[in-house]
Amino acid sequence: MDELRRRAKELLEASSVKVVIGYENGTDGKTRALFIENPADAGKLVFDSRCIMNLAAYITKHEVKSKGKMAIAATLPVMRAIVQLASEFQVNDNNLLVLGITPESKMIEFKDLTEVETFVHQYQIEIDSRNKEMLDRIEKMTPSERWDFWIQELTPCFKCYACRAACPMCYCHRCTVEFNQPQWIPVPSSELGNLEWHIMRAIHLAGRCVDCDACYNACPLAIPLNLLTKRMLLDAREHFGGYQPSLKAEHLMSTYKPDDKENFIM
Amino acid sequence: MADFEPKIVAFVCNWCTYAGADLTGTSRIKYASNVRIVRFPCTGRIDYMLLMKSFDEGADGIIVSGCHPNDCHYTSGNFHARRRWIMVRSLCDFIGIDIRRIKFSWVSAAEGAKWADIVNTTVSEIRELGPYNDYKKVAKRPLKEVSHG
Amino acid sequence: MSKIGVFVCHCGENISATVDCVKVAETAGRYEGVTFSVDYKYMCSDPGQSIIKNAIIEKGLTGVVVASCSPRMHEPTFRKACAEAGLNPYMCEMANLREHCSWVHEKGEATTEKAIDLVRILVEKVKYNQSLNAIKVPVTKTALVIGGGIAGIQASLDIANAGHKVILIEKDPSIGGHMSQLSETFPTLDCSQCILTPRMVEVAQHPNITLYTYAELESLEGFIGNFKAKIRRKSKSLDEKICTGCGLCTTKCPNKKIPSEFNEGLGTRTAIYVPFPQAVPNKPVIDRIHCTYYIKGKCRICEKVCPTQAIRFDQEDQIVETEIGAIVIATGFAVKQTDFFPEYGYGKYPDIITGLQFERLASASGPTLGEIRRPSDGKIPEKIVFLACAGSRDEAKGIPYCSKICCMYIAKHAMLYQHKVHGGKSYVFYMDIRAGGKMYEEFVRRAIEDDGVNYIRGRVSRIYEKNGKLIVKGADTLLGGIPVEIEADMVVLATAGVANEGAEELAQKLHVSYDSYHFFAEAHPKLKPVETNTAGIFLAGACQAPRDIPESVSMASGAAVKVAGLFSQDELTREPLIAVVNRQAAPVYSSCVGCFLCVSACPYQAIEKEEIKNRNGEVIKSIAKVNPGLCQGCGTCVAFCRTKSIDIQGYTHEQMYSEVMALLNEY
Amino acid sequence: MNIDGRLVRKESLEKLFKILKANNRTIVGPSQKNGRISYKMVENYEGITSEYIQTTQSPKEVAFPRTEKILDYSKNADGMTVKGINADDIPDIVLWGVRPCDTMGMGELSAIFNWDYRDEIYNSRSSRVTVLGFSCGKSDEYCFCTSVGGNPGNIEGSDILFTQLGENGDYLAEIITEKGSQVVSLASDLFEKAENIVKGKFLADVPVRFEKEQVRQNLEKYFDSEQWVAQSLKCLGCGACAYVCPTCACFDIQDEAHGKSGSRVRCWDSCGFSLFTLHTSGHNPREVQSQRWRQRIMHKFSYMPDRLSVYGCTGCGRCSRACPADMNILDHLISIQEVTV
Repeated sequence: MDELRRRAKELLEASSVKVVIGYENGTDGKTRALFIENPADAGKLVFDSRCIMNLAAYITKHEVKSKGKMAIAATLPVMRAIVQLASEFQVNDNNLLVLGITPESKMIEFKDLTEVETFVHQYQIEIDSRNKEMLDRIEKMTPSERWDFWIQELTPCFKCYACRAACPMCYCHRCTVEFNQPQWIPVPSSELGNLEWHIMRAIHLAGRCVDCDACYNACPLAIPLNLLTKRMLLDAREHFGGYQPSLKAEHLMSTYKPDDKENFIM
Repeated sequence: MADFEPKIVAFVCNWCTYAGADLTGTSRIKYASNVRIVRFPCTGRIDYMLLMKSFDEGADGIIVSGCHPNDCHYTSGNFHARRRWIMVRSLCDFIGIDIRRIKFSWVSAAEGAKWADIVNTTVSEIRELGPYNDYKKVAKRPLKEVSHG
Repeated sequence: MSKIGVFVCHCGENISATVDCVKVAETAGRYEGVTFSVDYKYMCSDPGQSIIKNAIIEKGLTGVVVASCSPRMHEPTFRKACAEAGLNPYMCEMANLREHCSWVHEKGEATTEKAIDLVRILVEKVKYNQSLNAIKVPVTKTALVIGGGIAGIQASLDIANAGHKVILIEKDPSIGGHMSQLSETFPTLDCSQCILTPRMVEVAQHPNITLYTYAELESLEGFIGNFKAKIRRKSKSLDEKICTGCGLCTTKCPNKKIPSEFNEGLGTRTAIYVPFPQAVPNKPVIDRIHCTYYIKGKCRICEKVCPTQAIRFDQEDQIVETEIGAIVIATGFAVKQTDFFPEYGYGKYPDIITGLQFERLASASGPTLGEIRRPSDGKIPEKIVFLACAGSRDEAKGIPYCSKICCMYIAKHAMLYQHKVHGGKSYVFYMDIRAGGKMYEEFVRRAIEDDGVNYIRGRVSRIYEKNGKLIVKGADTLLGGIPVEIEADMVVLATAGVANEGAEELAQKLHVSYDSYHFFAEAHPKLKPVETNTAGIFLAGACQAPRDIPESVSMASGAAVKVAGLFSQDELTREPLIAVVNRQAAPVYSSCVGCFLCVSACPYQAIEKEEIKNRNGEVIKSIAKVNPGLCQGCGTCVAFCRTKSIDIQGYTHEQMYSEVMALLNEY
Repeated sequence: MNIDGRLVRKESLEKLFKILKANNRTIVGPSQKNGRISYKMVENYEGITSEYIQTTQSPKEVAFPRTEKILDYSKNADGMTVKGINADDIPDIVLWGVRPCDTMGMGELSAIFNWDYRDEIYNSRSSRVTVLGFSCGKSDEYCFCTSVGGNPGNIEGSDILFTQLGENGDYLAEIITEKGSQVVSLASDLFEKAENIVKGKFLADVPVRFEKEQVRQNLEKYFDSEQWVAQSLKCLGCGACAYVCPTCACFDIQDEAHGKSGSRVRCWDSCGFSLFTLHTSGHNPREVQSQRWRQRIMHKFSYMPDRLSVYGCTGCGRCSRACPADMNILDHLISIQEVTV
């Protein structure tokens, strides 16, 4: 943490970056995002296990990006998101410096995003046991039990789109839900509108989701919507050998293999 | 359920399955009249959202069909589509959407008989399954007006 | 507000026999936005088209739905009619009441209901149609002809004579194809070589034709008028410019026992060889598979004897990249070999041969110099049996179709045998004699009546060898199926004509369709027999289905005319059914967020990056842009784009959405 | 005003619930799912939770549902048939377990729906609601009702206000309105006579953190402050704050069409969304998040008191609790009060 504060201060003093994105203490024992532009504020930076918000959601935000070059304190899920964003041309070495925080809480300053990519490739995305159990439980249900389960789980959703806002991969300026010629997704928060919104969201994250759980953590109603993306992650593994964020502009769902296997096409 | 006539929507590509269905016609092969074909340039163009919309509006079954692998008029539209179908179908299954009601097939321009067969099989299977009430209930459920439950 | 006209066609009785066309038109007339609705006997006829044109003019229609046959049949017809009446052609849609409804369902209410639905779907779609203008693209006026048989030769000459450049590629060392192997041709019995070789020479000498023999297509990209082909010129191990074609090397080559492909294995050739004396180009190639030097690293005799030092052992394959505007596929066919037939000995009896082998025996330039001698011992066969439909018309063999040319060439073979072997006895087992063609039936009658060929209607169940004779066991179905057994000296199987090995792979390279037998598929069996489904690629000859020489030549000339027609314009108008990235006013510019995932999804590399700059030249935003010249309109990017920023003209989000809505809802 | 105070035994709450159900009242109360508490229709007393300082969602849905059908239409040969909402179809609701900040919020919400236009559907709904308020015995660091004119035992907006007399204690029921008396009349046995109960000492201690009038005055000069940018930088632009807020009333009208027929629906909307003010032309008067954040604060602390004479904030603290980025509105209001422009 001291290392992080020191480096943040140096970078700002030297004007190497214009803003450092990190965590500070927030309300009720939580931490929240901090944007430091003044070197004197570097002392506000904190880092510990409470820092679970995916800060990569900010690096595509116009208001943050427009400040100039950013440095970001990035945990593993944040780094994964950064690599994925770089492959989608949303950030690059010119506008982002990554102060990586390893799973052992060590800070590594990466020279460039290629180094970040190499670093994240050392770690497989693993689904934690609690969620795995949930997935197993749902899969063991009959299709109509699954249907009832999801209708019940998704019905409380009031479409505040906090999941979308917190997701680093949801950086589109106009989301499909806002596309109204035609209105693909019913606007109302209704059983149907909610169902389709969450299906659409999951599919748009297929092959892109870094499994950071930002969506679930952001949901004011604690809807287990991250199970959908987790399932897609496992599907990608099962059918296509999986994926991990990579700087290559070739993505799981924008490419194909002529011998992709399926057993349902007649 | 004896007099239940399922509504089947077919999303097909112009070059293979649409042409194949034309051949079914030129060959005068008869098939169930429950299906309505919507023509797309390519299976690659078929948006999964249209599948959702079909169920929203009351379809009981859906057929999605295009060129066999390697035969795509556009080289690889069907390969992209296939990858998408694998993922979408699996997600639908996970959510509990009745994936038995979504039939995927490759029907070439030469397979007029296969098209008739696909339609007939789908119609009889869906007839067996009955109307897709689970989805219809959700789609047409009157908007709950007091605090959602 | 839309003013849509609905025009319901009876198609004679093709539609009206099972669909109540009057009711369809009446119902459609009540839909919101439909201001004119009518049914008529033949919408595609002149008076039918006039009804449409008049309605457009008089009623001020903004959209037209023609409910008739498949749009794959008549969409251009009706769009053109609309355009002539001043309506943008892309405001016209077709509901497929014939192929997708009246022909596939029984007469009844449900069929009419479906017809009504189909019309409504298109009415709702057409409300969202937009006026589109054709896209102009330049045309490269060079044609690529693939295959140097008679079809490829004819197509090349016709295109070249029309004043356009042609690149003709042939996978073998010489052009000529199967026709060059034939002895005489039906129904005139003139010598195949005599009529073919002058054309082969003409090809070689034509200033507009570039001939690459021993060459194959490596890859193809692009689209009509603008293809880019890579051609692999396989190494001939020879400098063709220096080689004089003296043939000394071929006489000195020590490796002389290689079965000759040209002679269908009935003769031999050397490792450095010219396939046949009249070959074009008449220069040898080294067959590296059989050449002693390439196998053992020693020999090089040809190099030593070559008076001009033309041999190049280290020559590599050469890739020629070229831009072309159109392609004629004329890759021909293959015949099944005798080993395909277990009932006829799996190819183990040398005296059971194919029709093509018989051609070589009968040919004056063949291994027996035109004498009919059996391969096993060189004896002249006293009894010969010809079997028609060897494999053809046999569902069990996977070849249910008729190979078409066999009836005629068997009559020819039997006739040639009778002319050459006086006193010989010939028998033909046949299922039906199919001799449709000018002078064809007369030709067959001549064989039977003048030359005494014994025609037996029936199939041969088995052939086996006994005491040096081939015992042919069959039945005569005209005599009530009595068994027939012939002790023959030789048997000729008219084996089925099939697609070339590798036809499927070539079709995939060219992005053209093929049928279940792997013959290339024509765009329409009647009206577009030489076109493929891929614009700018045409078919000639037996690569599309078994064809005889006059048919192959006609198809070739037909394809050539299509190419010449295409090349008659400097610019080509293309259908504007392509993808477009939306653009909006500043400061949004586009809803595209520039993730460029579509770039890797596009099969045509048609999507590029566009930078939007402010007045100072600074980049404000990078968004995707579709190159209208490259986009083929598959729409893969459209379904892929998360922000729905790409749409495809003719199949837009709104159009497809409204079709689905119309399909499932009451209007 | 002399308020009728009665004693309600702890055990009697369940009896009251059952009597209300037996009298065909629809009861909407705090119900827990996934660890979050929202107001839902409850059938059994066990479905009601009482373990909360504040619910996740506000009770505003009883009068202003997130999704509300306004009319049905169908087209036919003669034109169009439109069927509006029949007020008689709206059920009488007993809203159970509402905190005093929320009961006050219902008044603020009503002020919005009755300002320049009397919203009939809203009024029909709200007039059919009987509010059973529950005073706060506990608070947390998000609470600031006392800074915006409320207090943990505020009777404003309740028809009956229950105050628990110590942990596990019985309740003081203050019968405030005629609607409240009607409830009592259904179960008069349960409302025992109470003598001289002072509820004050049983209420949570919520310190006053800022002076709302000062905030309002500062805001008048604060419109172009740089602080909006600094405050809103971490805002992600979702609608969580607006959707949990008891007084946010923005909505969007949508037509759900299915061929010839369809419905017109009112759906919640949020000024935090970037597209909230996007014009068809592409112009967006609130182009950046700081302008949207400013709107939210200005609306509640400047425009509403100016025009409606009420503040648009009840100090419930829900927006801060729900915010995925931990934007704490209290912190921001304090800094606005402290700023010297």
